[in-house]
Amino acid sequence: MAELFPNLSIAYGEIFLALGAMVLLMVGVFKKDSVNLVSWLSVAFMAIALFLTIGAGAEQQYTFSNLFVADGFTRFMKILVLVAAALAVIMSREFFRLEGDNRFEFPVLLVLATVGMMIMVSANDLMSLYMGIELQSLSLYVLAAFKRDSERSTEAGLKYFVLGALSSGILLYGCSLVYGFIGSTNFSSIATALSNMGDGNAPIGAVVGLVFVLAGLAFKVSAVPFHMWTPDVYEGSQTPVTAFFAVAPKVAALALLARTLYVPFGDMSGSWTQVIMFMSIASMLLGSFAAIMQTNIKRLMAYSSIGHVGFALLGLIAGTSGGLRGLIIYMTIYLVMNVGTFVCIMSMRRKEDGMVEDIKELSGLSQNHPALALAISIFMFSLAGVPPLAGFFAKWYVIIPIVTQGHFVLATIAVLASVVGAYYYIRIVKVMYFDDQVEGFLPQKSFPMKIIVTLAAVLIIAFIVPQISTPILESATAAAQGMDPN
Amino acid sequence: MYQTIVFLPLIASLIAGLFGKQIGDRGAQLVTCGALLVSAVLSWVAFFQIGLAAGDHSQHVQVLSWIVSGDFNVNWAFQIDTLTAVMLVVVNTVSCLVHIYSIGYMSHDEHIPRFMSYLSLFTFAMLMLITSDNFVQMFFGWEGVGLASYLLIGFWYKKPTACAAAIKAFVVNRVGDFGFALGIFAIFMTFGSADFSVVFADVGSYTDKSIHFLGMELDLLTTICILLFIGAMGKSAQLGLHTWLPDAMEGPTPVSALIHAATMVTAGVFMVARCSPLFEYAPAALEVVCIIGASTAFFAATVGMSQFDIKRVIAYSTCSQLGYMFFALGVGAYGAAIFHLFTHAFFKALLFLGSGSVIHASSDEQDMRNMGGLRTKIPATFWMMTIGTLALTGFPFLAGYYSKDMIIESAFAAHSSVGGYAFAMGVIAALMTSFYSWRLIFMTFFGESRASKEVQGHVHESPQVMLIPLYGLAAGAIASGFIFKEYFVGANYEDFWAGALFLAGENVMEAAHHVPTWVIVSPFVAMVVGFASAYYFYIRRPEMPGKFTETFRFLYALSFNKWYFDEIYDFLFVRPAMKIGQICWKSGDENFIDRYGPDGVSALVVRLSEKCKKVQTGYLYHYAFAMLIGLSAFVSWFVLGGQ
Amino acid sequence: MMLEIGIEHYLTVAAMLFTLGVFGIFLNRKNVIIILLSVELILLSVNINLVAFSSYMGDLVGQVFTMLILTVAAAEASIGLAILVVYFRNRGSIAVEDIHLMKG
Amino acid sequence: MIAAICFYIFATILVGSAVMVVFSKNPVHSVLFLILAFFNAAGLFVLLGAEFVAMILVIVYVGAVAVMFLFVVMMLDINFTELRKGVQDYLPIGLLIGFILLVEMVVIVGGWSMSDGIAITITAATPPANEITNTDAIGRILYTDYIYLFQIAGLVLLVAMIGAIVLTHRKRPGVKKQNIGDQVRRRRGDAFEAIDVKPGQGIGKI
Amino acid sequence: MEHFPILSAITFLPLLGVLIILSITGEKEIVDRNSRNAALLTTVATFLFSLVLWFGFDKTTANFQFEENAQWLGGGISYHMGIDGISILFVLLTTFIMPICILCGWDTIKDRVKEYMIAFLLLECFMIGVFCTLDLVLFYVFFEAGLIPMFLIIGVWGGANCIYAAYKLFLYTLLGSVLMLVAMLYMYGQAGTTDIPTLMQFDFDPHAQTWLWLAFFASFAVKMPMWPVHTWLPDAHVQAPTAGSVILAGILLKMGGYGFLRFSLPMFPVASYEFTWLIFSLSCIAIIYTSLVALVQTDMKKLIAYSSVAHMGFVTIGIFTFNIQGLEGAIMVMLAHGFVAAALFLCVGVVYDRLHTRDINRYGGLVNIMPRYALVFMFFTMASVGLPGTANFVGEVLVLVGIFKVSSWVTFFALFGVILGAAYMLYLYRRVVFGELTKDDLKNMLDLEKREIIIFAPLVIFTLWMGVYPSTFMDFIHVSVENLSMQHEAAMTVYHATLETVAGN
Repeated sequence: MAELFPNLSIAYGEIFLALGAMVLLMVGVFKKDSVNLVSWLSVAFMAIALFLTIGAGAEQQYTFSNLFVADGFTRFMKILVLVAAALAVIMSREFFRLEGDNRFEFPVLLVLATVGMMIMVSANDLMSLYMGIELQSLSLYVLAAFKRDSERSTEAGLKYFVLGALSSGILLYGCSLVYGFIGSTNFSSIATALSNMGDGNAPIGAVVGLVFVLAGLAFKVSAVPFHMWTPDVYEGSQTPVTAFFAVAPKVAALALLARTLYVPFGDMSGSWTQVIMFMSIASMLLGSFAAIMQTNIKRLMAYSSIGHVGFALLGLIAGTSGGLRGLIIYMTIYLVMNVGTFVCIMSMRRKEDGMVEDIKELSGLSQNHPALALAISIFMFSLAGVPPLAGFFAKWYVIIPIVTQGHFVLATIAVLASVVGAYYYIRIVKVMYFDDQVEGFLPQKSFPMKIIVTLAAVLIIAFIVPQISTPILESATAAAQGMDPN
Repeated sequence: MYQTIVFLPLIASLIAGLFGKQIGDRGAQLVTCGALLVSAVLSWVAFFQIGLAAGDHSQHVQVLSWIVSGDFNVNWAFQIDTLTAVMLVVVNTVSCLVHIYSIGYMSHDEHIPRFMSYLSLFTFAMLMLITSDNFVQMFFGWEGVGLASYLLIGFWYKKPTACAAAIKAFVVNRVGDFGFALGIFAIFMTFGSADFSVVFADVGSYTDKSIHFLGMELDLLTTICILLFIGAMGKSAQLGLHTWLPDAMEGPTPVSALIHAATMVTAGVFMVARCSPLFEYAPAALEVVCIIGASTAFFAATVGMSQFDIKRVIAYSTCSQLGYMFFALGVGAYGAAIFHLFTHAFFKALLFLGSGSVIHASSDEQDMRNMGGLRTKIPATFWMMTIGTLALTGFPFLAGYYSKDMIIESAFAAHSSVGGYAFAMGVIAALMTSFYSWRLIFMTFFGESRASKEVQGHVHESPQVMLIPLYGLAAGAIASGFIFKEYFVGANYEDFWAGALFLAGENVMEAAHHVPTWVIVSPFVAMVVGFASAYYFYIRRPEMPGKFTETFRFLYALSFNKWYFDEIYDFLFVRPAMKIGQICWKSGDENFIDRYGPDGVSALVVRLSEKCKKVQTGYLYHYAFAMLIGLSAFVSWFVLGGQ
Repeated sequence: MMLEIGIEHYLTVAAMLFTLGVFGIFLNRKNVIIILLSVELILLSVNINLVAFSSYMGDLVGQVFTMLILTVAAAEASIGLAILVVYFRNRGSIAVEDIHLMKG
Repeated sequence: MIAAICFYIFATILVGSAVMVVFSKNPVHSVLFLILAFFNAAGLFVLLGAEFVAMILVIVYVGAVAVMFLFVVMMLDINFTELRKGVQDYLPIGLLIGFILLVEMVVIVGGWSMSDGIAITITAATPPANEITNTDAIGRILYTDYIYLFQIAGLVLLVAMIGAIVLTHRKRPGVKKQNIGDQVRRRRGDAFEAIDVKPGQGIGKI
Repeated sequence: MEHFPILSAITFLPLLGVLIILSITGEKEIVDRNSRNAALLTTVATFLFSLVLWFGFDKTTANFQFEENAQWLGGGISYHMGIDGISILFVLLTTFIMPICILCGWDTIKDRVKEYMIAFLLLECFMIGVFCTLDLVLFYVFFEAGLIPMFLIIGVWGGANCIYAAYKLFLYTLLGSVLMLVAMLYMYGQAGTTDIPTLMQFDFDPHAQTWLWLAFFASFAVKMPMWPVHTWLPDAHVQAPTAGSVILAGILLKMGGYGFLRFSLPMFPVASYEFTWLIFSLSCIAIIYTSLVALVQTDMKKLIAYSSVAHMGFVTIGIFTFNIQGLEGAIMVMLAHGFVAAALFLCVGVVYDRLHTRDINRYGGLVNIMPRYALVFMFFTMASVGLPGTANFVGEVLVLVGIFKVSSWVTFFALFGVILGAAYMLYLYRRVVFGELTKDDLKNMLDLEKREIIIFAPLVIFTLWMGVYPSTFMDFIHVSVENLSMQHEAAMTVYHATLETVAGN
């Protein structure tokens, strides 16, 4: 089992990025005013890590004494994580330049968090799962509180930290129970042990342990009832941080959740399906309902993300590779929509007020900034799941497998929740198009931001074009089948 | 030729209506009158070719296919037989005369082209109705005349009463059409076709069949016939659906003459006659027709006796006369009914146009209480009106004498209980007819003038263009009876109709020639009594009517208020409809469906949303607590629920 | 029976610690430091669990896991305290009830 | 027998001090009780035969982490307010839920048994204690099989370091520091401006 | 298929117009003018292009024509376009109405002209797509996508309370259609494809059919709209700009009926049969209820909106007779309503543009100064009443003939609607057009101008044409409807046979 020397090739991405983080740190410390350099270097490093990850291949391989796994699924999810992270860095550049807050630690921490996420995605052991989560979480705690002279930001960091620590505790307790009752922390071993025990014969301790683990992971994906931190942290953190929070950690945590449920505990699906189903329904409903009364757009996006996680979890309920595929597609499209939306949110900036976050500030945007308003509308309608935009197909692909499995009530609840959700998304469109004009925002000058938002909007619209969607769908299918433990 | 007859008025109407501004008043008048004149002349040609020539000359002209859907196949097509030819003559002749008359009557109006256009449009629709070879096209004409009637009644759109009357006419007719349409559907379902030829050929094989209708098991043909008859009732203003006709007098007088006396209102009679093959196999339906007709004849006559509006009197008279026609149909005397239709068209149009002339003369005054003594001032009109009245009341050897007496005799000759009822009603109605007709003459033309000085000064005889049509109609009112008697109801019956009217049993008109003398005499006596009492009441003892009404206040009130039909309908239908509409809208849509539907749901969503917002207190320990509750719930679920 | 110490004894102690830690987090109204301490208690309970299992199963993985947890816990504590300090600088208080600037 | 007594002593003090951690009014006391709890937990570890972990707990954990807590508690000038009333409405239900959770967990862990299936899943069996020490055994796998996790732990600590610095390190406004670069770059125009003062206007707006 | 993808071309031609308009920049007046011209040009071109379908259509077959089939999302979801006798007329109706809509907002829309035109062109694309597509997913995409521009049209260019109306429209229809989405997913799961012709041949389990039918019903009933889910329509109509109302009444409402014809009937024959009672009762209620409500309205658009609900009641009744007359009648009523209701909303728009109120009581006596308008309005009033010789009559009479074969009660109630229809339409006409011209602000209103005459002329012509010689149009639908009816009959025979076997055992 233990190789003499672990096969590093499949983990080149992580290794490179970890080393890169240190390089960045050095550059940042020893070179004055090097924030720009560090930022763009970090983007470059992520791009390289991306290629290394792709280069690792889609074949299922284990290394580091089975602590680490790489396959098509991890590859796909890591790509998403890296893309989201790189975009977050680019977005942050513009933001911090305008805020006049230039600290090179931001990209460094972001890179380290990304490493944590990649570790999470590739975890094949409860221990690597835990270490990945912690590496990621600790970085995120700091990022949340990054604006240290702001009450909101520090409060966000504090809340995130305290609840995160609690969730880690719960997760760990679950790990310990699983370890105790099954005898191993390794996913492969757990799977073997459980299949040996036979269907439904898993010890109750293992079941409860799994519940604890799920609770811990649910916190990371902010599924109800472990979502409470999300709105406050999203609101309090700085916008690029929120943008990052909304996508990359979710992708990683969902990937981890998917692997945890499918691989080691696949034989206990009877137990965890109920938990996930509950969390999924509750998330979809809460995400839809609670968002309606929100006035802060970041807070609204927080609830939106909760709702979307509910949908993504639907893919897991099916327990099939089709469901997994749905999840992958969902997260891909979710990434595009959210990145686009947050770039737009970052454009809500006035000369004297700085960043504004109230939805009312968007009033009459369609007249001041028609292009921006159009982009936001596209994202909103897509988030609401209105065809022909990509958001609809995201929902389509997660609901198909559960309908095929016969969960009609669940599917109905899901679509109904999406209708409620549509209400608040189109409210933003309403504000922009129907309400009276208020003072316009500063024009968006940053070229990369424009590129990102245009690209995102075009991708969302063009998803119906087979030339765009087919590659995504096919690679998602391949990725989903790639994780198959058998 | 038939296409010309039918479509010429349409073309004229379109020209006058759409290009009225360009061609001017005179142009519009010329175009429409010219078209109608051509049509009228051609109609007479057709009448002679088909009706008077020996043998069956009926023709079938296919124009265009119309609605084709599966086995439902309806064409635009003409069927010209004697019945149609008679109607063609009636319609086109009267219409032509009315067109000409209108030139004078409407000379002061601002919208002459529009008026002429409407008149021609009406004529076209009426022609479509009578020439139709199938029920659906007939329905087209049926509704088309309804439209024209609506437009013409509401011609003076500034008068609110005219607008209301127009709507009333259309809607009440729609109620009748309701039955007609159901009848057509039942016919189609039964016979698989709506063509007259197909239906009438097959009808014999459907006796004693039943139909499942509105949850009841009914005799097929009876149901169909009664449904059709409901349509006829609406159009021909029979008891129950008559309320629109008196109100329709809000329209210009030529319209009343053309539509609400001579042609459109007789469409119901025509339709029943056309469907005689059906009705003949549905004796129960015929009885219904007979009873309704007789009752209408009686009812309308009673109301006519107490009205003061000169046109309303004639309108109720029309209603009453239509009742005659229907009970004639009801006893199987189709020829008599059509004959009366034919003669009635002349004298009733004459009366209307005459009254129009009176109104024209006395500065648009219609209330007879403000007239009187006009005999000397407008003698031509007076004589024409007198001829019309004589014809209407059945003065010997005038048109009405032949046709009305024929009907009354036929009713007696039917030797059935409904026939007896009809006979009785007919005679009584004849008495009343005579009374109110002469009352009209006396009040209008005799005695002292009760009009204001100003009006008196303006009284003048109508221009020739109005009088000439009166002469023409008067000629018809005098001569049409004895000239065509033999053809319509007499010896040449078979040859004349050539199968256009169908009789299953024996010819009741044959029997009518052999009724006892007292029967023959009774209408005449009734007429004389009516005349005498009118003379007594209005010439000899003008104070008598007042006393009489004092004594029989209830009866008078009943009559004067038209038996309270309008009030009852208003109470039963109009106001409830409005009220229910209001309830449905306010209570139904707004307070129930919206309140508990979309608005309710969205309010609920908002409330839930507020709850959700409240749960998010911002306190760390609440957040932790929520997580803990979730965790405990999951754990408990598995521990307590067992594996 | 009572004198024979089995794994369940250790696990029970751990469970009690875990519960106490949880209590400490959500019943505590005083200040955030107590919450951090409670987190430490929870981690301690996990460690006891792991070591107990490790010992009774004869598997070292549990102890390795414990050491990782200790490391991470230390890192976590330092970050937690850092956040606490910046928060204190902004608000001048670390009373748990004062932390509700953002809600709804 | 002795082990049992020791267990009970350690366990009792452990739980008792844990209670005090949560419920003592003074945070300093809480920290001190936490340290006590750690010591007793270390005792339990020793009883379980995990000497290395026990030592780490005492030396590293108590020595560094707990002391850091103490340090921060002292540093932040916290006034020890009393428990505020009015927000404790749901205390009973909280206690109830906590109690249920505890009972359930105890019930569950009470049902632990070494099943047959477990044996095959053991990844790193404990070598016989008489051959090598616990520390040695851990050392052997920690740097080989678990090098991956070890390295990640290093990254975690790195993050902790960066995080702590980025959050708390600040330039104190009162402290003056020499910046040679600035001094060298300084030009005349930066400090000197000639103003043509018009009579009667002063230099009010510059 | 090797031929030119004509359906795709027609569907996406409006998008070309969108691109052209998007590329227009410059001063406001120039942009506005060019946007108008470009939009008109595009819609007219689309219409002319769609005439290719008219002439190239093979009326002798019930098969889908002009088919295009391309790989799309994979897994049985393909880009499949095609039309048959049922859909072709709707496509043409859409392309026909669109230039009118553009013209109708020509002068009255003054701000954000560019966006306005874009919204309409997008809408056109989606609407044509709905009728052309032969794939469930694609259908759903087009079906829902139309909501976006419609939402914006009502919200941006709408009346005083337009936001409420826009929301109501959007959420109501979305709510209905997401249920349909679930059903579609199930069908996809069962059949493994979303190809409509394939699904039409697929035998769904009768029990499942019930649920599927209900789910589709939820969507189409809202879209139709049927009582009691109709309340969004009056609000939407009242608040929408004139052209929006025209589209809504003219085309969007037809999607529901089309949906019933395309999906509910052929795919779930058993459930359709079993639920006939539901449709009939709801439709009868709708006809009488909304007619009564229309009677007491004081808002012109609301009145016409309610009348639309009543007319759609005829459509649903007709469809669920399953016989040829009923089905053809339903299609004809839809087409006729497309012309007539659209024209009526245009009529309202004409006076609304001049006086900016829809309150009936503010009008009266318009005929005195606007004779041409009075004529046109009268024509369409009569058409709406269902006067023979106009388009509505043909449809209504066929529906009634069809339904009489099935149930005399339903005929009875439906005919009631005909009476009430006459009452409320004439009452409206009387209050607006007839009477003395007393109100001062009415006195200087201008009669129809040339642009408005151009708008109305084709509608008048088509309404008459359809009424007098409907064969021109009905020849397209005969074969397809016959086929549909026969297939339903066959399915029923099988179903009854199974029922008997079950009963026999």
